[in-house]
Amino acid sequence: MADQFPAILVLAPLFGALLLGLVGDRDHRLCLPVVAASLGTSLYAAVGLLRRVLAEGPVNYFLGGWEEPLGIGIVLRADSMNTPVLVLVAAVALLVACFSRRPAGARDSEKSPQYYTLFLLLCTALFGITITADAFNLFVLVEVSALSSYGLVAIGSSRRCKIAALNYLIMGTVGASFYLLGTGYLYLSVGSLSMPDIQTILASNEAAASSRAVRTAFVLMLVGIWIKMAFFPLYGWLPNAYSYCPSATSSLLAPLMTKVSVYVMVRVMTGVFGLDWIFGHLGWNHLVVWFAVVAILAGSILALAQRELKKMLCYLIVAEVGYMVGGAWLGDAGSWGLTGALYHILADGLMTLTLFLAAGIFAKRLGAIEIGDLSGLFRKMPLVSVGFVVAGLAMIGVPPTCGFFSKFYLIRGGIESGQWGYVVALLVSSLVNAVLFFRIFEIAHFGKNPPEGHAHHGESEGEGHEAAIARVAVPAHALAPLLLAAAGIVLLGVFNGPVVDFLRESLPAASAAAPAP
Amino acid sequence: MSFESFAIGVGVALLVLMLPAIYRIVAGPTALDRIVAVNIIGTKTAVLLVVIGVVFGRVEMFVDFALAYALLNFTGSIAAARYLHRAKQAHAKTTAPPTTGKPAEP
Amino acid sequence: MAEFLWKTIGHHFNFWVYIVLLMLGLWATIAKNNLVKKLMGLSIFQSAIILLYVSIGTKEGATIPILDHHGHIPSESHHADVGPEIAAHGVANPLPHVLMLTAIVVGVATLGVALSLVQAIYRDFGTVEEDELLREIKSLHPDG
Amino acid sequence: MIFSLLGGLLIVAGLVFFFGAALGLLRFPDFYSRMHAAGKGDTLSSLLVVIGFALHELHDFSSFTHDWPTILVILKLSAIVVFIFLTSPTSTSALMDAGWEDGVEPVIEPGRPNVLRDDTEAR
Amino acid sequence: MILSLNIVLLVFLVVAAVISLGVKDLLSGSMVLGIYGFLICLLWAEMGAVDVAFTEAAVGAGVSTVLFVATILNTKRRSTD
Amino acid sequence: MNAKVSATIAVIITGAVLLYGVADFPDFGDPTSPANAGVEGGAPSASLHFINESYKETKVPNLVTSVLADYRGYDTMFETVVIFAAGLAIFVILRNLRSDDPLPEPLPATEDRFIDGDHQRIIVGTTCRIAIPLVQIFALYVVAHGHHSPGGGFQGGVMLGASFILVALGGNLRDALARLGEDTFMRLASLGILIYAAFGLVPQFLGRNFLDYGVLEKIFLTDGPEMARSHSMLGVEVGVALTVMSIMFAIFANLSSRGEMRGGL
Repeated sequence: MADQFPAILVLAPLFGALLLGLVGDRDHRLCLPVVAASLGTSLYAAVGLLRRVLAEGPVNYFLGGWEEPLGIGIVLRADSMNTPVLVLVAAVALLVACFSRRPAGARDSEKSPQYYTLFLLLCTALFGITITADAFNLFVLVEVSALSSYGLVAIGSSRRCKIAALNYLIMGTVGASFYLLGTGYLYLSVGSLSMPDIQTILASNEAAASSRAVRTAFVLMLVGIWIKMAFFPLYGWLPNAYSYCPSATSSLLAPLMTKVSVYVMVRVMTGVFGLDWIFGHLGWNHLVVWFAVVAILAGSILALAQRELKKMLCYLIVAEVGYMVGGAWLGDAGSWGLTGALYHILADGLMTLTLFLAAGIFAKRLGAIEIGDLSGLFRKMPLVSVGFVVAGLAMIGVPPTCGFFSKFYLIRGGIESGQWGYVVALLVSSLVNAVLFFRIFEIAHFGKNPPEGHAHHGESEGEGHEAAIARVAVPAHALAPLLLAAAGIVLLGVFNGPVVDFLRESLPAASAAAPAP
Repeated sequence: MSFESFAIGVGVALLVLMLPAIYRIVAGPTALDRIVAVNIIGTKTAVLLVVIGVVFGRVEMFVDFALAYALLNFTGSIAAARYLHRAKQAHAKTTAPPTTGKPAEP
Repeated sequence: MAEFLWKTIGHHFNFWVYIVLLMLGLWATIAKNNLVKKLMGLSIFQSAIILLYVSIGTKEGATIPILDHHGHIPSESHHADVGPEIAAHGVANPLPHVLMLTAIVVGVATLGVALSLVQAIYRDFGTVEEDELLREIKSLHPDG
Repeated sequence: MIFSLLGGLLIVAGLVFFFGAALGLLRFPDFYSRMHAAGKGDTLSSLLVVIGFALHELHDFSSFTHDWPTILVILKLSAIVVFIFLTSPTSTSALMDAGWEDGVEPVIEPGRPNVLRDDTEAR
Repeated sequence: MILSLNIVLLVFLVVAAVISLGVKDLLSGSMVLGIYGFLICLLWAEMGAVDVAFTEAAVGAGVSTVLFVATILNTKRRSTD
Repeated sequence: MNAKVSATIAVIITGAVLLYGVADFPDFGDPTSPANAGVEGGAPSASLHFINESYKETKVPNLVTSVLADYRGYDTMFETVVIFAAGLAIFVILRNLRSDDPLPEPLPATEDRFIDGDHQRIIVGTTCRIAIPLVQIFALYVVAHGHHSPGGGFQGGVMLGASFILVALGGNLRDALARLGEDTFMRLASLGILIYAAFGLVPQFLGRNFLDYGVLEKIFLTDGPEMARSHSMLGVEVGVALTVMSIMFAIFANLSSRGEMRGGL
């Protein structure tokens, strides 16, 4: 059983999805138990895998039993870099499944079996992306995740979500195609698709490592992944796609899709090309850091300009992606930047989850789409506010939360590599986050009733009456995930030491001598 | 001259003789002229697959999908013909394109 | 003359054409105004990538990657009567073909989803031209 | 050998017919006449070329009795012939009709009445 | 691979791609995209990738043109560019 | 205009990057290039292993089939999942389950088959009626014979789907849906992947890794794991064909009728 964990992890949601595809539309009440059971199995397998990696180091799983010679079959590989991400994906998916008990725009509630099937397929794909060690298999799984997320985005009832989904589709396909193109260039120059195999060849064969085709391959793969993760100049699809889709969808996509893409980038950097190759053969890692600086600043400034809560969060994601890309490309001697980026994947996943869950609850219970609609929030729903405030503080970077520690590691990497621009950008972004969230907190605490212009949003019972700001009941299935995620933020912050130690086990440069920047 | 090079010659000749069809595609005053050209090129594709099979010396492999092609390549033309019928019916029914979500039922 | 041309152009001709097709497709995907046209560009873009892969797997004078019924490399290929390593050069590389089967089917699936989105957009907005859509959205949400 | 030669002749004949079809496609004045040239010439030439290759595959008379794989190939090639003969005229017919529905006007010699149009309108 | 066919097909392919992207009538465009599919199928057959060519034959001849035509029926035939 | 200029610039940059890479490519058709034979001084590439060994290991002459369904079977399974996801996404996007007006109950047959007394329908309809069974039989042959000739689940599945599309084009969509209803094809699509995954799952219960078909020799009672792999590949291809057929038809049915499942092309 234990040695089948890598396969079970991926297969449990797949079988759940197939089961729903077969019998889901007979009885809609079947959906949620199936989703919960399969994701629970995945979570169990992920935690089991984590413990196994903790005990005995990286685990390889040879699909089809094709072990020898390396590279003829497909290998799943779990190591200390991806098992935390797997646990994160499983946990977030489970929480969102719980949250989305009545999913997907009431208009189309008869499509909920299909919604949940796509949901499970997306989870399958994310697990697969994270655990695979084959460059082409990654592409196939990226396409699975992409197609299911197009469906999940387009299920929304707003008219604009279709346009957003089409835009997302075109950008996503172009991004995946660029990745495929890069894989083609790489395959052409080294003749293999298995990630460890490619790394061995590139490390041992100078002619292959220095060829132009390999460099082009790297650039193409990177651009493809950047499109997928909405790195700064290529972020155009993200805000609309994430803010016009149903809140259950956005709270699944926003924490996971970009983070898993960042993980893929780190994987491609460390597991395919190798940090030595990147910082040795390519002279432009500083340029990427500067791009990241621009991304952070632009994301923050654009977030300041937004009036809608979800849109603001989307632009914050763009800024956070800048954090992680910049951290991964710092190339400092101790790999602290990379550590920070990996840690920030986990941290940002939890923070984004909490914020989007909260935004979903606000939209549903208060009809609050814009920031101005949140007045009196703290008194209307105090428990939700607690979660929201914790996540907001984490975004700003207040000490006990994980947001502080990820920024700490990132800044340490920035200082050690001498990238002062990046450090300044991080600080500025924290400042902007502080401004943003304290503005919301102020409205939520002191805010009067909404101005006339926003009265048309008021669908809930708590709004529109002058006198009493009544408590708005939030059902447990929506509240519990939020609070759990908020608790996760604090816990991840408190126990940052062991997590970081574990993550650093897999970083080649962290233990060996550092490459010259 | 071996039969193989004869077959290559036939293949190239077929391709070159497709040029008028391609001219028709570029110039063709109506969409139908283009569809005719597509039809011709589709049929010739099935033939060319046989030719390529002969050149490789393994007709038994190529004949399978030449057959599939011969069976399927009229789908496109029929779809286009159906389209023109349907579009005319829709036009006859209402001059404006339907925007209300109702399909153009006959 | 022919030899010279082949040396300079022929060696990489496939790769050049693939770049041309890819640029055409990408340009159409980004710049065309009509959504259906964009999708046509997208499918050309994807097929250009497939062209790259299939070109990678080609071998001069090789036959198709199907052995005869006894598992031998077919005698029509030019390298059949030598050692196994060289004989393998008489069969085209099957791996890119496998990968591209995947990519073709993925392409059709994406095309289907994209076309359905186009139809849904037409149902909601009555147009499939990008500039008209933008104008429509602007008139709906003057501030956003 | 005799089959190979016969096959070569048929293939050349097919190319000649295809040349005719191409010429017609290039030179004829209106859609209907182009369609006529294309439909007939194209179908016939395809048939001839495929039959030619089938004959070439059939090396000599003994193939009929012994060489089962070859006979299978010949059968499949004949099937291609049958299907082209079936589908190509169908699509030609469908397209011709669609053109008529679509209102493509035939080019009529000056002074001649458009009998076809009158016919349909009378019907 | 058959070099002479290869080069001719590649040139035709570019021509077909340019035409299908340039035509303003979407019905014509999708039909020309069908031709593009035929040619690319031939190209793959000629490069020895029979299975890929078979898939493209089935998809290109049977499905993708029809999908485009169906969409054009349900939207508009004219494109502005 | 601005969009066109920026698009042109982006495309030119892409093209330049690609050209930069192409300069170092091995020659077109070079059998000793890294992809075909492995890097110099390194191990031979995987493709040489496939060409030299895969018949011994799987007893399948068509190398593409053996690599597709066995060595990289995991990829192929997810490729099928991609199609399934596409079918679901289209359903979610386009399918209109709440049609306001009820189905126009069975139209009289004449109006159904011959629109406006259209004799054209007779020709096309008859040809389709002749061609469709042949397409289907041939598609089944393609699925089953994929081990020895080009073909397999995808090709056969697409042809099967195309045959149902032909039913719709030759008659109308209702005829096609009467043969392959919406409930049926959405279930068949899941069933296909389920068949595939089951072939992978059974080895897990027998103590091996996912998709390790070799161990199925105990179930198929073959002599040796090679034939077991060969048989399993056939089963897997059937699964693929089911899913592909259903989803291809599902895509057509939804797209041609705007998700109404009536009228249409």
